[in-house]
Amino acid sequence: MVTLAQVLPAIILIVVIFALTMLVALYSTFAERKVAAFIQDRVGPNRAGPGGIFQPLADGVKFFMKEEVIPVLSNKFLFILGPSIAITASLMTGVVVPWGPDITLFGKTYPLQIVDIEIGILYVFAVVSVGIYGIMIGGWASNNKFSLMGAIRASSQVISYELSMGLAIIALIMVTGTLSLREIVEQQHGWHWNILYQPVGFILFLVCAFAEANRTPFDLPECETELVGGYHTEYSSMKLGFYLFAEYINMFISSAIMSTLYFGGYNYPGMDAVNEFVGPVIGPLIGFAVLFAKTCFFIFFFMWVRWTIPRFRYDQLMNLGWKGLIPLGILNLIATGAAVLYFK
Amino acid sequence: MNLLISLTALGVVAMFGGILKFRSMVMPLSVLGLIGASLLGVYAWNTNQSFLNDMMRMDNYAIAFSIVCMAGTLLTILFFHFFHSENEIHYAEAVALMLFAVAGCAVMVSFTNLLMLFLGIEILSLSLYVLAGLRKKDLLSNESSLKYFLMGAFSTGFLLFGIALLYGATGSFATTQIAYQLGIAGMNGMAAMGLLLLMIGLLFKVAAVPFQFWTPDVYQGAPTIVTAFMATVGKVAAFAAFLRLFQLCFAPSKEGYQLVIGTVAAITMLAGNIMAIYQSSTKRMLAYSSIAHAGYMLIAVMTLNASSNGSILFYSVAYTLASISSFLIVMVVQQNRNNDTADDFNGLGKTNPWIAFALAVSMLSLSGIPATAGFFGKFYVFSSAVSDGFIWVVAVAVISSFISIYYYFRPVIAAYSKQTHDPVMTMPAGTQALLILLSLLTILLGILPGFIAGII
Amino acid sequence: MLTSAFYFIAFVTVFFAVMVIAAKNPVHSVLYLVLTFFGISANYIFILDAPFVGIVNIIVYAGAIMVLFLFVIMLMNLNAEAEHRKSNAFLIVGAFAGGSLLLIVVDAIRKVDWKSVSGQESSGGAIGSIKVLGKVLYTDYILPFEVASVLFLVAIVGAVILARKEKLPLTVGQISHPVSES
Amino acid sequence: MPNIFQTVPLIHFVYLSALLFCIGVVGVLIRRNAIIIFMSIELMLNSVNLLLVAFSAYRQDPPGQIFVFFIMAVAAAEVAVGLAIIIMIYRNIRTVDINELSRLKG
Amino acid sequence: MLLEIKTSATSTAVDYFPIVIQFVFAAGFVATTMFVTHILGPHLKTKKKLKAFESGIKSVGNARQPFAIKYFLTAILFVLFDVEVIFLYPWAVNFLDLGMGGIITMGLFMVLLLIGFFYIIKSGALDWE
Repeated sequence: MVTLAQVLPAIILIVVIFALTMLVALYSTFAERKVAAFIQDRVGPNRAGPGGIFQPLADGVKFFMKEEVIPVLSNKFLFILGPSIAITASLMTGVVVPWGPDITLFGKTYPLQIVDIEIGILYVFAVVSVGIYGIMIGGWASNNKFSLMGAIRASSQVISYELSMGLAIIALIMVTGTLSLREIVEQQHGWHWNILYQPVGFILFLVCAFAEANRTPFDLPECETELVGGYHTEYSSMKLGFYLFAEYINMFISSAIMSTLYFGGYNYPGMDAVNEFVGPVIGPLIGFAVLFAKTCFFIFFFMWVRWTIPRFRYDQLMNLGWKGLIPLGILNLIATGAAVLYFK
Repeated sequence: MNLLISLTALGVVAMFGGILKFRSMVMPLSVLGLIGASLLGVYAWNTNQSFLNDMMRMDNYAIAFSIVCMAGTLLTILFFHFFHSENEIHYAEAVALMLFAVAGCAVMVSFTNLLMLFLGIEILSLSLYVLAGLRKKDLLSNESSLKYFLMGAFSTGFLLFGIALLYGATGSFATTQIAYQLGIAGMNGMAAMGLLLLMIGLLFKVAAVPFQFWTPDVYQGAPTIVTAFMATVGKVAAFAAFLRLFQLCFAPSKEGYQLVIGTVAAITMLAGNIMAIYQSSTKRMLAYSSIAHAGYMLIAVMTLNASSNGSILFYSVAYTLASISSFLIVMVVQQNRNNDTADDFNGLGKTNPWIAFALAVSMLSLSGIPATAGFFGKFYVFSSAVSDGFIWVVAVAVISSFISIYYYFRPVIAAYSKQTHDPVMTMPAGTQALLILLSLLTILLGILPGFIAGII
Repeated sequence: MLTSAFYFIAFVTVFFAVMVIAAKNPVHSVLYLVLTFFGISANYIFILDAPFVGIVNIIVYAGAIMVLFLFVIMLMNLNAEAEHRKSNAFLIVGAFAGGSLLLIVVDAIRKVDWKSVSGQESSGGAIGSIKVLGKVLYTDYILPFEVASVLFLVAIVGAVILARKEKLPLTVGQISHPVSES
Repeated sequence: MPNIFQTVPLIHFVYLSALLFCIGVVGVLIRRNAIIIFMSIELMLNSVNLLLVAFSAYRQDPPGQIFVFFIMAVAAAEVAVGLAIIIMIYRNIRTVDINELSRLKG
Repeated sequence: MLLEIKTSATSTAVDYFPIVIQFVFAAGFVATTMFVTHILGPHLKTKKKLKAFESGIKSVGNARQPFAIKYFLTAILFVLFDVEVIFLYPWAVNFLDLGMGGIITMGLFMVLLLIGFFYIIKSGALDWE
């Protein structure tokens, strides 16, 4: 039996993480514009509030207030289903991320992770692979050539890069011997970050993460020069908002997962000493802040790349995925195997 | 095991013949490889080795049937080479698929774990689905491929559900364990249901009535050489697996289902033979005849006694020899006269006496006339059934054999007694020699059956 | 609680499964089938203690196989009108056949003494975990694993040669003449 | 460890998977669109998976679940080949209705 | 016990339950938001706006047209490789325990996989022109 008392901490954590995710997603849009402005030597949004700090809120309200347009020829139910799947899937990934070390509150110890499952990484993969439906259904239901083309491109791209991502992860698992994100983080205690053992794997993962999130330079599905808006050409109001939000949430979560897998998650050098000094409540919160900082760095990196590197051509993108990254992933796998055997 | 590895390696090599530009090597390599693999099989004779946690066992039964399948494949590849130019698109891939298919056959006939049976069947079937659709722009070939695929996948579902129920009843996929558990606890409802569903799945694969409906279209639509391959190698492997499964797992409780298989066999023979009479296309007629032959072979599965293995082996050899050459002759006729009704065989005895001879021998063998291999094939099967007291099944079998004479003789009579103005048929070099060789083998086995009959 | 969860999941799964074969629009069918797979995975994860199979089921079926189906259907423009329904007679015969098969199976397994079939106490280790399954797979089931790779090779070759374009005229049968593509 | 299996009787899983299997069979029999038929077959395979996992869990016997992986692998291979066939046909005649094929033979 | 440090092995049902909560939460959020926007947003129906957008030109034909075969082939090959990659996970987790036997097993599998991959590349199935 699961009682309310048991579920309550989970619910609280879910709510907190949910709010955090939303906040990060909202402010990522803002940050994106600010970063773009910085790189292009402009000011960026600066009207709403001091330095434009309320801009995302204004955007959010606008999404609520805009007119819904559902094209006549489209399949209405599927048209609404598409963005809903996209955002639901992106919200589901966060549950396996360990946000911080165990925290002690009111004499009881709670982990800062919603679920600790043995196959955490596979769970992430499962959710990501379901997320494709959002794009495909949305693009198809729009009954628009650009949308369909965008959806097809997006899904081809996502599935192609999923393979190399899997290969990168497998090499990592050979080192860690577990799929549980929590255990992976704990193994990286202090300075033993996996990036030291898996540099190639990390680069692979990073590239694939860009492709999976449809970020530049892999944003072919929605490249406005060819496909207007890609799969969300016909979308408006909150449904468009969901697609955009999903992208930012994905960016946030994949940054968090990258930090967790390769950069020690909430670990930082000298954390034992700090923990002893500040106690079991503040210590975990510092850990959380560390993870958050790492995540923010990756989000910044995503944006930096977006405004620096031009977009690929589609054939280049597919060739990179199939003929570049997959062989690289396999080589990395073999090298990792040899190294692990040699050193252990 | 070595046999399996070499077949796979051979398939891999053949697969690259097209894209790495060594097409001309593909046929010789495959022929040599198949002969080599057969020798490896002969070398392993009587060793009775089992491999890797008893997943498969290379006993004499497995080796014998593997060699039969490989011989069938060898012939098919040779004929394929004769009739299809090396430069044809997908030539090398087609050969590779045949080699993979025969690797699947080797798995099917040597399994001692249901998982291996399943994988073997799937390797064979997947290759056949693709081969059936090899003529990509031919609607009949397309249809054949699609129908074969859908029916094959459907029957796989039954097979798997049967395996799952059997696993539920016995707690294992290993044949020894299943037989042991069934021996202790006896057949309960779940095991019986599993057996029934497994049987349905396998009956689908061997095209027995009432699961035969896909056969004519599939066999007719597929490229003729592929049809020959399906009807011989595919069917022999399926029967070998069928019999092996029942020998290994269900032999003690055979009283429970013999009646079912016997009935199916009887209906299959009758229906196959009667339907065959009404076909104008000889290729389609041969498709129905292959259904009828499935019925004869089912008799051996039904009796399930000490002599069934040997009799089904002999039957397989006889059937393979006769079937391949008859399909080949149909192909020659199709190519020369643009059709394959009995009338198109007119005057074959005059224009191409050797082809007519091969036709006559293979048809006689298929109908089971003495002095051909087919006679002893039927003889062994029927006699073991009689000794077990299944007189009625044998009676039906004999009656249907008599029916079959009618349609088997139609092209033969046309070939020898009717006249034609059509020119002499042309065919690729070597075809005729091979066909004659096959006929001689058929006759040889008809005179000296002991050569194969006693070995397993 | 688990029992009621099971009934709920089972009911939902069966409902979606029926919708798969009842839906007119193939895209809807695909989505219902995905939901059915989710239901089955929920059974694996929540009731049968087999989380690895459950997740893999989602990744393979929902994330790969059904995506491919959706791809094909979307790109082929198979709308609802594309299919003419079979006649009612067919429907009845089909439903009758399926129903009788169900009855036969249920009748056969109803009488089984389940104590002899299951009832083994759990040995403590979670058999559905990836670690245990991996060990069993890579020690006892090596041969099937390698054989499966041959199967993949067959599938790769088959898919590549069938799906590629070929510039030849369309024919019906090997002998007859090309017909025009309409 | 709370023994979860005692709560839901095994036979219910057998019923459930038999039901799903039969739905798949009916789907194969009553539909004409090759893709939907194929999907019904996938449903049948999945019901087999469910049955195997249920037996495996109740018996605490891993091979049942191993078999499921192989079924998935085979299903993937089948899907690859099957859809390639369907695409090939679609390219020729622009339909996937299995009865259309028979009609076109003419 | 949910969200407490695990002391002993518990069944997976309890482990995974928060995922259900999360799903309910996310789905609830999505549904509510959708509903609220539907209520709040203005409803002006004009014919032109509801047509499919094609760069301002009148839309032509059905959008759902057959597509390049490359996409199919990519998806088909993805399915095959995805399953092969799935098989790697249980192996990687047990990598050290399996030792040399495991490496040989997987090596053979990988060789066959690479042969297939090589075939695909060489046959030009993935060439995007």
